[in-house]
Amino acid sequence: MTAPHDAVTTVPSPVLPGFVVDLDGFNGPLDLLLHLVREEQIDIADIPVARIADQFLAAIHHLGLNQAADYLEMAGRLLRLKAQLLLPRRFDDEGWDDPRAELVRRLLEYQQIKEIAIWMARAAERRALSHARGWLPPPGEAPPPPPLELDLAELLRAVEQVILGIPSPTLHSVVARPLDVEGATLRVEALLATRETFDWREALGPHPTLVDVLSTFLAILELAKRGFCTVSQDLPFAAMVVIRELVEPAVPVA
Amino acid sequence: MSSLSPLSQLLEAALFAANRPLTLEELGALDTDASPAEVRTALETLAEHYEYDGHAVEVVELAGGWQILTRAAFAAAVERAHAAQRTPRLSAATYETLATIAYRQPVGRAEIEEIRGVSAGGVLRTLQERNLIEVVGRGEGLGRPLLYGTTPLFLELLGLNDLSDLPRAEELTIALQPHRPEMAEGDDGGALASVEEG
Amino acid sequence: MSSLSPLSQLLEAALFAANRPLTLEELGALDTDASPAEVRTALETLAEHYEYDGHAVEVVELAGGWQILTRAAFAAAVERAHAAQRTPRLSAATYETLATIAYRQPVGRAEIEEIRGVSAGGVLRTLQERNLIEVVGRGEGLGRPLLYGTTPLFLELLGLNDLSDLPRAEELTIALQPHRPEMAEGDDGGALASVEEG
Repeated sequence: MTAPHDAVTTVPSPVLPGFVVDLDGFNGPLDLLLHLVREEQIDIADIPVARIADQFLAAIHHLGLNQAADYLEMAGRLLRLKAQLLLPRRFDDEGWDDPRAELVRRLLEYQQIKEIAIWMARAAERRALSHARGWLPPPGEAPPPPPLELDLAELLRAVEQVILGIPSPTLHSVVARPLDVEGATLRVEALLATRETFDWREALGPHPTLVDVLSTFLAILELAKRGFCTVSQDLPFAAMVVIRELVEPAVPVA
Repeated sequence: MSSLSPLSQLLEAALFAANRPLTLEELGALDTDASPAEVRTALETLAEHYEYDGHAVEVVELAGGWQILTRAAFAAAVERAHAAQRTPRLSAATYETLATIAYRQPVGRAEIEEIRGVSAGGVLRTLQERNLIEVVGRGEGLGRPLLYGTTPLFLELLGLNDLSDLPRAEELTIALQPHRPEMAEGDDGGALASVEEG
Repeated sequence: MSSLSPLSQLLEAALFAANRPLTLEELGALDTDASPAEVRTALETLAEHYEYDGHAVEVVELAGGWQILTRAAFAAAVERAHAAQRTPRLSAATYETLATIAYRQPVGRAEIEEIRGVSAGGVLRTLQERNLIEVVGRGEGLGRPLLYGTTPLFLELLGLNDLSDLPRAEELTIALQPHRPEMAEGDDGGALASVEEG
């Protein structure tokens, strides 16, 4: 394990004079901010926010990053911080919380992550120098593994476990039962044959399911469209009444 | 026996790391100063080293070139131990993943993990090794993920004729909760509601 | 040096037949009569054999298991002969995400993004596909977010035996300002503590 001290100093510095920096050189707004702080030789615990905020804005403008949400969010934070620091405060204000504290904490934390990342990259590079066994001969005549036991009841219990484990109603798809419009049409037609008018719910059959309701509704609409019946409602949201239409020429018109 | 020569070491490293048998020509590229005869001698020295010390592997020349192989006697022992390690029963986690695939197939790893809330890589490998699931295609979207489905062996072990013999999703809640028969009266909404409770 | 014991031979055969580290448990299954201590001793004897004979491969303890690998000194030769390719390097952004997960696990996407200051969706998917991280559970709170942790393959990638081989927080240099070390040390504690809690 190498001492990580040299790690930080050898961070590839993508910086050219001014703000001309390598576009790919930054892994996010914290990285850019950290770079500016380092570049300006600023004490991280006492960041001149106004100056750094202006530089940050100029930098993202220059880098064409002023459309990137991550960078814009940081720019917004910095400007808010800048405004906060412009507010007057009393000299004897001992309970003053430095509004920069959060930013400082995040920068230090991020710097630490960066350092670990560099350490990891080096470790991986060392490891990559050793090669694992490459060619594996095809397995020989191994005895067959013991026969597998699979149990339907256990599988179904597992299904329930899975369903219970789903945190939110993400499982919307229930196996669809096909609508039985044809059967519903037969029921409605049977009623129309004997009754001049009836409540549509009578055509639902015993113990109607949602599928039955939808099927019957569609059947009635289809029959109405074909002119076999009309549908009326006495009041808004009242139950539909189905009324037989006399379309058959055989039926005598009074 | 003396230590391995630098050339023998080079050959050993290459033979070990290569994903295929290496020809004399390829091995010769390791040290362009060495003649084919020297390479062959170094290979034979390497083979002797493995022989002399009673190693479980040997350096052999086969049709395709040179390779390091596990000696047959030990290969069988390794295979046997590997097979014995497999238990005839699946773990609960494996069952749950299998259930997810059975009902959602074709289904990708990401969706399985989203549903189960845990990583599925190892379990998927196990299920594939046991020939209970197989890759049935690739999904749309980023990286075109592999999609999994159940195999004929899965049906065979459960004694099912085809997948439609699995209880339907809306029957399942009923089947799993026989003490709540009123659920059966409800329509699809019943199954849906119980899912949403979860 | 004496010949290898039958147990060492079995272990050697198994390690040669695998291209990943094998755990002590897996190796123990080769000879159920051998105690874990005996297995470990046999592994160490095997490692000594390879050391003593000047082999180009070595027996190493890695990622919670044992594996035979070529020695680093022969990397260039192996690659020159195109016997094997070096694993492609990961990007800095990828390592930063890995570092965050390694030190904070189990950790959700939101926290990773907060620490790195950028969105992490793409990198997380890539790391999952490469099996370097995995979903290890669900967090509390809205939507019960997926929590990520590192895999054994992550340890393999870095050549570590376990997570404790990662640099400890106090080994890191936090100082941004070399000319004001006392400042850095003070702040060090805070930031480090937060990592250690994770």
